[in-house]
Amino acid sequence: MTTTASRPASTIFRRPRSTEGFWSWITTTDHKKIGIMYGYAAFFFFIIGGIEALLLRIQLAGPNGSFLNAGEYNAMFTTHGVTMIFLFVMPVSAAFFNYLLPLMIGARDVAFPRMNALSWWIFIFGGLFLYSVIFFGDPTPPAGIADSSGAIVAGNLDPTDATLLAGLPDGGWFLYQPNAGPAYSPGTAVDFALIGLQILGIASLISAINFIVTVFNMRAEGMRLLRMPVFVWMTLVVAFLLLFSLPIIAVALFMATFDRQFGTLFFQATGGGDPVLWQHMFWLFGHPEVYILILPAMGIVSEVLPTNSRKPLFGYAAIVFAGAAIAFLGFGVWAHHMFSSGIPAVAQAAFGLSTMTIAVPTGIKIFNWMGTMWGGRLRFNTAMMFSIGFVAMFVIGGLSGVTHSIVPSDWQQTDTYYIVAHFHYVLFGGAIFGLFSGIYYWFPKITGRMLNEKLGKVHFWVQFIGFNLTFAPMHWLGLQGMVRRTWRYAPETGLGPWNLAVTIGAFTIATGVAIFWFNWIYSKRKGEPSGLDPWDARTIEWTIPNPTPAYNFATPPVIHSLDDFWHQKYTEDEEGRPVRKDDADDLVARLDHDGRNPKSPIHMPAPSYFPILMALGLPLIGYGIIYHTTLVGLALLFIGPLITIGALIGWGIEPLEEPEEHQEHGEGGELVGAGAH
Amino acid sequence: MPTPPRSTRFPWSGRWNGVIGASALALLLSSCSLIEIEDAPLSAVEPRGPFAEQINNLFWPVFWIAVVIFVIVQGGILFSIIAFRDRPGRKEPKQIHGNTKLEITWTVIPALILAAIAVPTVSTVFDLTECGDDAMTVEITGHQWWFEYDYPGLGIETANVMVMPADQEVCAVMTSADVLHNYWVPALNGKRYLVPGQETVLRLQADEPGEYWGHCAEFCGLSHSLMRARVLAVTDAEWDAWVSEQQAAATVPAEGTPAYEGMLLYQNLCTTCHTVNYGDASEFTNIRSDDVFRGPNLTHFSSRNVFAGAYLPYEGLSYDDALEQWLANPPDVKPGSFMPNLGLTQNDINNLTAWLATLK
Amino acid sequence: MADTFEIEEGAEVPEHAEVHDSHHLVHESTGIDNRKLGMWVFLSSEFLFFGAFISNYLLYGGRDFDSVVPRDIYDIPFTSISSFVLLMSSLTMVLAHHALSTGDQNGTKTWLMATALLGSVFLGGQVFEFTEFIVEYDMTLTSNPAASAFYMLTGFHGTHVALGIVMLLSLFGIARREGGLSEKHGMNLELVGLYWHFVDIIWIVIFTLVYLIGAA
Amino acid sequence: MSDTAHATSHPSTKDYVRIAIFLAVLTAIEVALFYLNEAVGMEGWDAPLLIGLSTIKFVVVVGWFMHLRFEDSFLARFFGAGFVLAMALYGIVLAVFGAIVLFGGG
Ligand code: HEA
Ligand code: HEA
Ligand code: HEC
Ligand code: CUA
Ligand SMILES: [Cu+2]
Repeated sequence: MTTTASRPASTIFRRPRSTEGFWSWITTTDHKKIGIMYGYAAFFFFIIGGIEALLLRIQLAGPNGSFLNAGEYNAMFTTHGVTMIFLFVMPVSAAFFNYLLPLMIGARDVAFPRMNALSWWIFIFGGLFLYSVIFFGDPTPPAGIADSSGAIVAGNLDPTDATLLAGLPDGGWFLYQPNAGPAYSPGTAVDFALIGLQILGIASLISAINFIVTVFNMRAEGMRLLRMPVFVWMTLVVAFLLLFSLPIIAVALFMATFDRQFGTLFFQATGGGDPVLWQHMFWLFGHPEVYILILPAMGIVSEVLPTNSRKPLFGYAAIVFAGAAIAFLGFGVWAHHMFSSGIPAVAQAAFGLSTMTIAVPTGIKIFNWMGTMWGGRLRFNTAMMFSIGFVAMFVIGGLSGVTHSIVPSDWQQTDTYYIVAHFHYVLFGGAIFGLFSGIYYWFPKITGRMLNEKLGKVHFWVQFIGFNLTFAPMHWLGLQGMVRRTWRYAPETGLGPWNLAVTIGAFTIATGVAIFWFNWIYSKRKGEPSGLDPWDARTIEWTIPNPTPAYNFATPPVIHSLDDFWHQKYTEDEEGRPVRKDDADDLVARLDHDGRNPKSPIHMPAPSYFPILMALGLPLIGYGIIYHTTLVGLALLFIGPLITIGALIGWGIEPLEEPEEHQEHGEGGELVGAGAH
Repeated sequence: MPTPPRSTRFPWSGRWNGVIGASALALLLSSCSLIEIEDAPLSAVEPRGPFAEQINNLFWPVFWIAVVIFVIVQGGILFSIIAFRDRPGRKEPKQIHGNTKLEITWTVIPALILAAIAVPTVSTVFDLTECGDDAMTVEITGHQWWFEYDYPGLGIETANVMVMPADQEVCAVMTSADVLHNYWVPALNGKRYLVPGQETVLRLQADEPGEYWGHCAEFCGLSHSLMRARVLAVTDAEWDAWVSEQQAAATVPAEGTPAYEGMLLYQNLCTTCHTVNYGDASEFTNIRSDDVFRGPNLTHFSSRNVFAGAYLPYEGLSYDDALEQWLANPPDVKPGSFMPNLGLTQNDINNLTAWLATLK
Repeated sequence: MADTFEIEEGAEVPEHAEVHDSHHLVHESTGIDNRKLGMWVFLSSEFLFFGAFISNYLLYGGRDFDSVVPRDIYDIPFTSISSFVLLMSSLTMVLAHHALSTGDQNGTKTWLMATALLGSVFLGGQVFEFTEFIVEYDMTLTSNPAASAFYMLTGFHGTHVALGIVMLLSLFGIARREGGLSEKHGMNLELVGLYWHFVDIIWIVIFTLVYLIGAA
Repeated sequence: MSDTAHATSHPSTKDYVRIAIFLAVLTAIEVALFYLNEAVGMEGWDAPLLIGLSTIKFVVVVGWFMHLRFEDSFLARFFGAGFVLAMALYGIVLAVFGAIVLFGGG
């Protein structure tokens, strides 16, 4: 069935046809395949980011550790932060968005399937670009002061310290200037980070546009906005957050790149630039970004909790509006990351207050989730346990967040492990617990098999205990004065014992994650087949067979209510308790059969070569910018755009199967793609 | 294909999950009581001056409010887990979609709590941002990776250890010579950035004489973790003595002694970066102000008990050993240090340490 | 088995496949064309993009530096003219769109070309301005943050204009082929138009804030 | 502009030309204001005027040339959101810097 890759040049503009095998993945425009690729890539980077974290923890297990050298340590926490945020949590969320969004709104694909493939390829090339610093980076040691020509005029580093790991970007995930500027971070490591993030940003911007249009335009008949699952709402909110915050970081990254490459002076105090401007621009993006990381998980939890409590979501509308409110307020609090940077007192007070207000909508969500569980009939499958873990752990992180918003307290806390504790509680205890919940919940949707529940529960408990052992002590480490990003701490500080506990905790988490991986590999082959509706679920993605057929819905669904599938299966008795309809089992069986046997041919967006080609140009341009002073660099600055623009043209004139279908599908025209900077 | 309720399909019943969950949370809660911060010189919750005190007094009430909220939320979750778990015979739940009154309650109550917290927050912010009128000014300059202290008016320039009178406010006026740094002496106040090209201020005051630890808190490059600080609060009498000691010039060691040899070596090798003041009249005096090639002022080096960014010596390494190691290969001791390995012989080092000891 | 569905003509057709109902799923819930909605969404994010550059200029543009700053050397008459040119290109753009919607292929071609030309004149003006600033006044990208901010802002705007010209020319190319621009291309033309006008309104803001007010 | 005010009927070629003339006139007034300020010194009065004029230009281009007036108000809300958000955020940033140089900076 696999059609082959090598086709005569004359037919290059015919669209590829493979539906299986390697080329089908390369050329796919199917949102499900794209989602799966996002998922695998993300977990690949999770291992990398996790191993980086473990290295950090080995170094810090005791005072004056000597497992890593300082350069390696600095590179490790930087790449750990960047990897976990941009290459793990964001792409896992993207995996869920891609896979589930069309299914949940009853669509056959997203609004612009080719653009969807394009953002996936840009994402993966961006991630690989970032790490390719190992192969293509200039091995100059990351220390010293460079003059305007880049020559190091002061500073010393033992050449043996310039190791592979030390050659990765350092400077922290927010790359504060001027430390990450041309003078104080000579070499190319930081350039790879800046341009890598720029590329990743383009990917996210494109998918944000795609998802917004998809949600607004591709809903099935009857799927009104307030009938959409909360997960879809959160997808929409996140897309808006991305849409409005990415351009800001794009500009900041351009400015920093120009500072480093072309000698501008935006953030370089020596030339009259203002380092604080970078902080504003970074956090204008950076704070919305943290809600970009958490809201998808909140959406997942809002699906899992009701299903496994066998109750509708308590306060659906409130949860939706609270999500939107968090996003909106989230744009107005960025300077809480800069409370000690010397901004005026009025501004500090104002940002302190605005930060506090976010606790209100977040609280609304928490209490509504509790209300959902209250009086329910809770089934503790692994997905549910992770969701409950999410609620419990996120609250801890949220509350420590509120103690940061007390500005003077933050003057003590900022840049200590107290902050590190806060953000791991919200990111790991929050985002990652939520995402794992989603994986256990939707694994059957993707593979048709259940993840093993026994292993799942062991995974949960090992990870839960390891998580608290790792990150709870960080609160007191921070209050005891352990500053963050510290390669060593003095024995006299009394920080040793708790740090050891943290390190043990980190390895406990790793064990948990390893169990998860085993479970994944095992269950993918040997897991119990799931059938159509393993959770007795509420939403319409469970009305189609598992694994999802390529065309999603054999017949277009028509939606009559929120939690449509549930209402197909259940009525309520006088007391308001659900009663399974007599024909519910028949219904499920029929859906399963019909879903696998469409009554008519279905036209799906065809695969295309051009997304991957177009994406390929970007990293080449990136290398070109970094090495623009060399011949190869100049050549790449020419070749990169050539490939991208060439692919763009190909994209434009690629034949569509049926002309009128072009309109119907609303395929991404070349111009929309070109507009993205 | 009917779907059986989950709990009958998987052996781990809900009860066990509840029990494990409860004990894990209990463990977590009880570990809160373990915050005993003895022997933690950098502790941020053991204030030793009015400003840190004020922050502390703001932090703990908020902390306890947070604990109460924490208990309520976790309690609610635990209760649900235990009371509403699926067990044989449990009826399907009523399908409740929400409750407006509850909704309003849990919107308004948090808002009120926050409003209550907000008031003291704002007033403390304004209290602590501007220095008092009779504060003594000390200029702090951040360098990769050490702090320089200048006492304008007193003509004193020192590094790593800031000496100040106890019970007297110091207004730290700060800037940076290179990248961002962040000055933090937890017992005396919160942090403030040192920004190149800009000035920031921080109020510092210690109630009692004593030695207080500090640290650079903003990542500032390779040896950020070794950029530390000390504040020495002293009695008024000790302060006066210290000032006159620091204002005095160093004395040239007797010719022929190792210290004299050391001084000559210094004149040869070290004056590109360091300053030693032997008095205006002395040919041995050298003053540097270049920011790139700038090391600490060594005129009163031996009056300080720590050096190299207050990193050396540390527990387990004596002062003398630390100094020898430092002179032998600074970047090895402190990665990236801008003081280069000058290829000194053991003899040179001995002479230099002898000389440094004369710089009281 | 689960994967039997048709991709294209010639592929295997599942047994019970009879009726052709592919059109039901893909509709626009809002009634707005996907691509048009996408373009507007994209443009709304561009406000944040240009806003960052503009405020960057507003921050640095007023500061004093040792070297020449843009506000001292603006050539207001010259820039006024090129602003006028860009403004008029919006007119020709809308006329091109109008012509196509009335079926006037020749008009479409003419106005498209006119728009591209006016855009090029504007770009040429910018090149001239940059050259003058660099050669006459020795104000380069790296002179000071105000100069950097100026070149970055106007440069990125210019890049947008250049991209627009490329799109206009490719539309022109398609229009010259047999059959001209079809109904289907109407949407393409409209999208390019939206983009073009947007770039124009950004210039309206730049001209006022950066040049007229900034130089005062 | 009154003759184009019927939201349902799209403008004609003539209308477009008239709009363009209107825009050109506004631009001319802007430039004139600039020189007036140079000559007599308007003590900060010119900036709000200039901003007002360019806002009108902005609205006219968006409303008529970009057809926003004739589209679903849905689109206008999107577009407005981006614009307002940008104004608010960057306004705050500049205010925090104490550096809104709009009114006679330097
Ligand atoms: C998922 C990501 C995520 C989330 C959701 C949050 C949520 C919050 N964050 Fe956090 N934050 C980060 C990720 C996140 N943060 C990261 C990564 C950093 C560090 C970046 C770096 O420096 O590297 C950071 C840093 C950070 C700082 C800067 C600290 C510093 O560097 O000095 C501050 C300061 O105010 C802060 C505050 C908050 C607040 C108030 C919330 C609120 O949204 C929390 C709201 C939730 C609750 C409050 C709990 C539930 C509510 C109730 C039960 C209702 C009742 C409650 C009350 C009345 C209080 N965060
Ligand atoms: C989603 C985001 C995320 C996640 C999941 C994590 C996960 C972890 N993080 Fe964190 N972290 C950040 C985001 C995140 N982090 C950010 C943004 C920073 C700030 C960076 C900066 O300052 O710039 C930071 C900083 C940071 C620090 C502070 C460094 C410093 O300031 O000096 C520390 C220190 O302990 C740490 C530890 C950990 C640990 C132990 C985990 C663990 O939970 C990791 C667990 C995962 C694994 C262990 C991998 C998978 C396991 C296997 C594959 C098993 C098999 C393999 C082996 C056993 C080898 N992180
Ligand atoms: C190229 C510049 C340079 C030269 C040459 C140099 N130093 Fe240094 N020195 C420094 C810097 C920079 C530091 C601070 C390093 C740090 O703490 O990170 C320093 C720190 C020191 C200290 C610790 C001071 C303190 O209070 O922390 C001593 C002692 C010292 N140098 C002695 C010497 C001697 C002796 C020589 C010559 C043999 C010498 N230095 C040559 C730059 C230099
Ligand atoms: Cu200085 Cu960190
Ligand atoms: Cu934040």
